[in-house]
Amino acid sequence: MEGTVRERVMVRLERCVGCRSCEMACRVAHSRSGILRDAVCEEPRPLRRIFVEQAADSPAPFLCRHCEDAPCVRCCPTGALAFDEESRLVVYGVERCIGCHACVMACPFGVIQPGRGDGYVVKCDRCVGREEPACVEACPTKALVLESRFLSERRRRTAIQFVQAARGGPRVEDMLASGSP
Amino acid sequence: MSTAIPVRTVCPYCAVGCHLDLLVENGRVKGLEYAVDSPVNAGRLCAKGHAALEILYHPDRLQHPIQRSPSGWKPVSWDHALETAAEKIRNIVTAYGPNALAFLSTAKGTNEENYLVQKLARVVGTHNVDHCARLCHASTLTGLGPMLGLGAATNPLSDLSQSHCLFFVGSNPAENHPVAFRWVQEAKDRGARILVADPRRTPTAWIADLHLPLRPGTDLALLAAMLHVIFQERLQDDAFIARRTRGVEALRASVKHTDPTWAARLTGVPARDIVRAARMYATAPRASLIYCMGVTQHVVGTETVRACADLALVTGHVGSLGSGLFPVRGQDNVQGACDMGALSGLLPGYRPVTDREARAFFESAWGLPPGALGAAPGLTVTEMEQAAGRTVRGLIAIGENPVVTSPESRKTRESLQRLDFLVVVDLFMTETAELAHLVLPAAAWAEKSGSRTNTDRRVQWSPKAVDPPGEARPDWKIVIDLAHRLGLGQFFPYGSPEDVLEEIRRIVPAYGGISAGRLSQAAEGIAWPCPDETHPGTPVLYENHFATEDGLARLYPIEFREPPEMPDADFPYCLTTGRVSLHYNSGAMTRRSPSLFSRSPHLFVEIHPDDAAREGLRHRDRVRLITRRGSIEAQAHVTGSVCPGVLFAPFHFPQTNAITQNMLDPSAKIPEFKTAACRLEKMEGKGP
Amino acid sequence: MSGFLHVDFRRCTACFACETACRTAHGGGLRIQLAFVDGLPVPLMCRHCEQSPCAAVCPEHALVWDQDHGVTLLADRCTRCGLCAVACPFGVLFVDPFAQPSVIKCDLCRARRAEGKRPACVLTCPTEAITEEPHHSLRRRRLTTPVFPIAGKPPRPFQGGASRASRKRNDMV
Amino acid sequence: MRETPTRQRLIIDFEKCCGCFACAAACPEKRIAFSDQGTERRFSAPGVCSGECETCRKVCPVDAIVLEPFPLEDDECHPPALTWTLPLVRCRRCGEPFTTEKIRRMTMEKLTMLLEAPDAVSDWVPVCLACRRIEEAHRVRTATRTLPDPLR
Repeated sequence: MEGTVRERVMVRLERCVGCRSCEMACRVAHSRSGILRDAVCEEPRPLRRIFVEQAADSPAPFLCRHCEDAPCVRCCPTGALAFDEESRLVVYGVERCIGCHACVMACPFGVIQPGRGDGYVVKCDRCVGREEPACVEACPTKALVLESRFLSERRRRTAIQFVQAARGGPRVEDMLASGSP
Repeated sequence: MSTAIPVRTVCPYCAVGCHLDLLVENGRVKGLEYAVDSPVNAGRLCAKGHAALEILYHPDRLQHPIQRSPSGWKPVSWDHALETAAEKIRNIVTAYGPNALAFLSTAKGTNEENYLVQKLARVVGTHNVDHCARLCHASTLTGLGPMLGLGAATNPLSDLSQSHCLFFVGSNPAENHPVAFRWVQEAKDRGARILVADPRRTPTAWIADLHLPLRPGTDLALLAAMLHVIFQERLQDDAFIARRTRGVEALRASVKHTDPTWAARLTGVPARDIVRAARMYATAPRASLIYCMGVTQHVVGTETVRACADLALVTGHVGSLGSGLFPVRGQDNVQGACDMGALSGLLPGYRPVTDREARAFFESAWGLPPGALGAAPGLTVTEMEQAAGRTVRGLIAIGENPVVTSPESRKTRESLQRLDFLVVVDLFMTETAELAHLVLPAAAWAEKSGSRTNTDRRVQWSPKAVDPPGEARPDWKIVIDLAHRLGLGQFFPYGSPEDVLEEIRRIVPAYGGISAGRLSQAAEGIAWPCPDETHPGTPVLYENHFATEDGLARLYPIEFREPPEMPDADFPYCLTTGRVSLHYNSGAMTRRSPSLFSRSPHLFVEIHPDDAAREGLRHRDRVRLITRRGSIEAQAHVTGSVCPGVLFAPFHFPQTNAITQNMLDPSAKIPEFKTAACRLEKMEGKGP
Repeated sequence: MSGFLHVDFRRCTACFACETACRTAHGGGLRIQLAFVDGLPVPLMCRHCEQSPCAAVCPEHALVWDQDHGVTLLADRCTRCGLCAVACPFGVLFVDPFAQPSVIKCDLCRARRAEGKRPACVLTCPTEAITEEPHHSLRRRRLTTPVFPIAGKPPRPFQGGASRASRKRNDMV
Repeated sequence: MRETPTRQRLIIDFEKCCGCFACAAACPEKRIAFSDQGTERRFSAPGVCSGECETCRKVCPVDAIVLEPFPLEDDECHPPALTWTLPLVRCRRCGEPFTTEKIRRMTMEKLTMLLEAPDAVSDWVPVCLACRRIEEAHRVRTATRTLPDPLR
């Protein structure tokens, strides 16, 4: 693990169209062969670490948020899951894991699942080998972006709204109250 | 697999009516199998459902009639027992008149048995017949009756999963109706909002989005404040009010000044939460209001029930899928017992005793001479106990245990001992049976067939699986034999529960189409009103008109009254009583079921950590609770799930009701179980 | 079948149905227990760990894990020495050397499942807090997690907006 | 069991014995007994036992039992019955004795080898079963922030 901080993947909910390309890319990235043609017929089938759900009339991708004070880290009896300070990610050490699935039950977002032979549980590891995670690469509408870009983008858009408001556009409170992102 | 045949019966405990299959092999129940294909509970059972078998072959089951004699209990034959009972009753009637007799029917009996008990009482010449609905939902009958026409749940329990907001007022289904709670959990899974107004953080409140921990006895203030918010923010459903209700102006006027800050001072719930609760309930497209003992067991029980109905009507949340008003009944057939008229003031089908045509109809239906039925309502359970030994000389208690369930049990015990003649029909030697002159062994739920009605008005048939132990007989057979001995045989020409149900169908219009044959086919029973054989039953009531004379619901104004006994200097705590999931009403059955009793053997009292610290109490210490009516000992449970200044004790143990109040709701005659000013005293030594 | 029971203790209402159902199904023994923390319940039973400490310390290798039946006891090899009880991290495995059966732990209702029935606790839990199929439970948890952090906008009830096809695909995890 | 021609003498290595129940549970005639008194587990076994039966030797996980054939006629000097005790270890949380010191050490060693993580294993082995359940429940509830705070 090189010591650099690895950015988390963030989601712009309004852009997600539910095409599930990210799920496919995640499976391929974590398959043994790493290419779609072979991944499809591998046994056991490679598992996805990102889940697109139809929540309240609009699709929303669910993936590990790498919480800093994570329920999965706290409830693990043997410390197999730990928050790695350098990379600021929740890292899974299979050698310390006894496979008791406490983390599967504790994760409030339900994104840790029982593994099938590739480790006792399976969780997003933010694509260890790659600079840009597979799901971010594969997302056609850029709903999945890295932390820095997400935050700068969000700041930029809010700045634009404030400027428009200053020029007599809709008042900021109305926009925030109406819930438009 | 052995040759055991599964017999699908209805669980004897709560009013959800779960199915369980008894595996019967050559006359004995070998085991229990889950009714996976049942639409009611899909194989699910709670702890009590699993323990139901433990009372069937319990060693303490009464096997033959016993009579009190100077040298203790003397087993007697059935003939001798019934003969003495008939003779004693005849003497009492000749000496003091029929109104010196009182009958206590049971909500654990079947519809047929309740019908027979109230018919025997009325044929003998008295309206003194009542049952324990008086202690649980009497205020629902007197509250909802004049408003909506019927005092029963408006939707099936499965409808709860269709609601967007569920508002629980003084109701704890997670603990008392566990299997029905799956619908609530399903609603929450779909994003429904759960509101709970309860002084305790009950298991229902664990999953609540907003818990309103109000002081016991102040539900009326909370409901009034919510109505105030709804009217003020114009969240009410004006179309529904105009089309379907009347009397809204009086209600609007009565809640003009009951704003949330006023209610916050009385209930202890922050005003902001009251406003949020009112908005959540009013703006939800479909919302259900569920209330239980927390609302009904008060001196202001009837008004609080009316406030609940007002809230549901004003927001239009009645009479459609997912929107309903649910008075959740406790026992398996308390709804059926009320339908059958086992109440002092109501004849079968909720026809009041004071109504002349109703009396004439029943006199002709039963073949009684005109004018045989008295015009004045009889005595209620609490009145019977007070009058025992004075105007009431003889009491026939079937499946009831008033010494444990009635308030001020010391007085109850004394008055029952003053009776000339007390007959108790029960499964076990209960606390009340010990005071009786004659105790008759009864059959348990799986040893008799009959129909029972659940809390959502579904009538279900529970067939007989095995024979009762020893010489025990089903209640309906005991009542018919007693009637024959009293020379009233011609009024009771029945051979089986099916015959009784045939007569019920003729007399009670709502049960018109509910025949035994149809019931055994209907997987989840038939919901009354079901006027004729072809009618499928009405799961949802009041879809287009209410059961009142003009079809409109009547809104009542609300005026708040303090609970009768507020905490003061020398009784600083407010004691409230209630149910726990492992026990059942008087505990006569659950305290004898090893799997339940082993998990909750002691009477406990829940105390807030701050109060416990002030009293110097630790968890499991022995503690004495003292009220103006007496004192009891219990085990202290220090828990943060009660409000400071509030104590909670379950009423399934004989001691609890020794210290509760006997103040009655004026119209419903239901005692104030839920509040009693109380004091705590530490006792030396650790709890067992 | 995933070889372990997924417990969502937030759905548990402490009604003790699972404890009594388990006792009825096995004729005694507490293979599932409710532990209470300040009055709130957590159902605890054998987690069927894949790299199980109990199997590791067993001198006779009488405890083995497999995908469908979780950690099962081979009764003929077991010498009832009791070392596994000391190794179990959750205290949900009991050994009574002179009783029969001597090792008491959840066996995923192997007898019931052999007859095509579901485990007793899974079937009887009113709020489906205990499920055999973790993926179903995990998906339900995702659907009930507040997705929209925008202030004041509650998630509208899930009306099954996705087309049947995409939801079908979504189920084939 | 009839008096068989050959008898065996039990030799038990008290240092090796870890105090488990294997031999007591396995002995067909229930002649090996144990009981927990205070903070000690007291074992008792016959000095001499019947002929071919080797159950206790086979089941012992640490091979602390040796059986030597014992001449039948030499019946004057009966070897005395064997009794030995092992110190029990107290639970770190509630103080109740729940297993022997040796079993605890053996379990720690095996689990540390299994998980290469001495610190992880050390937090549950020294705790008795009931307390492990309470600690697991507490850990799960604190992890998911669902611990109840008392009503104000």
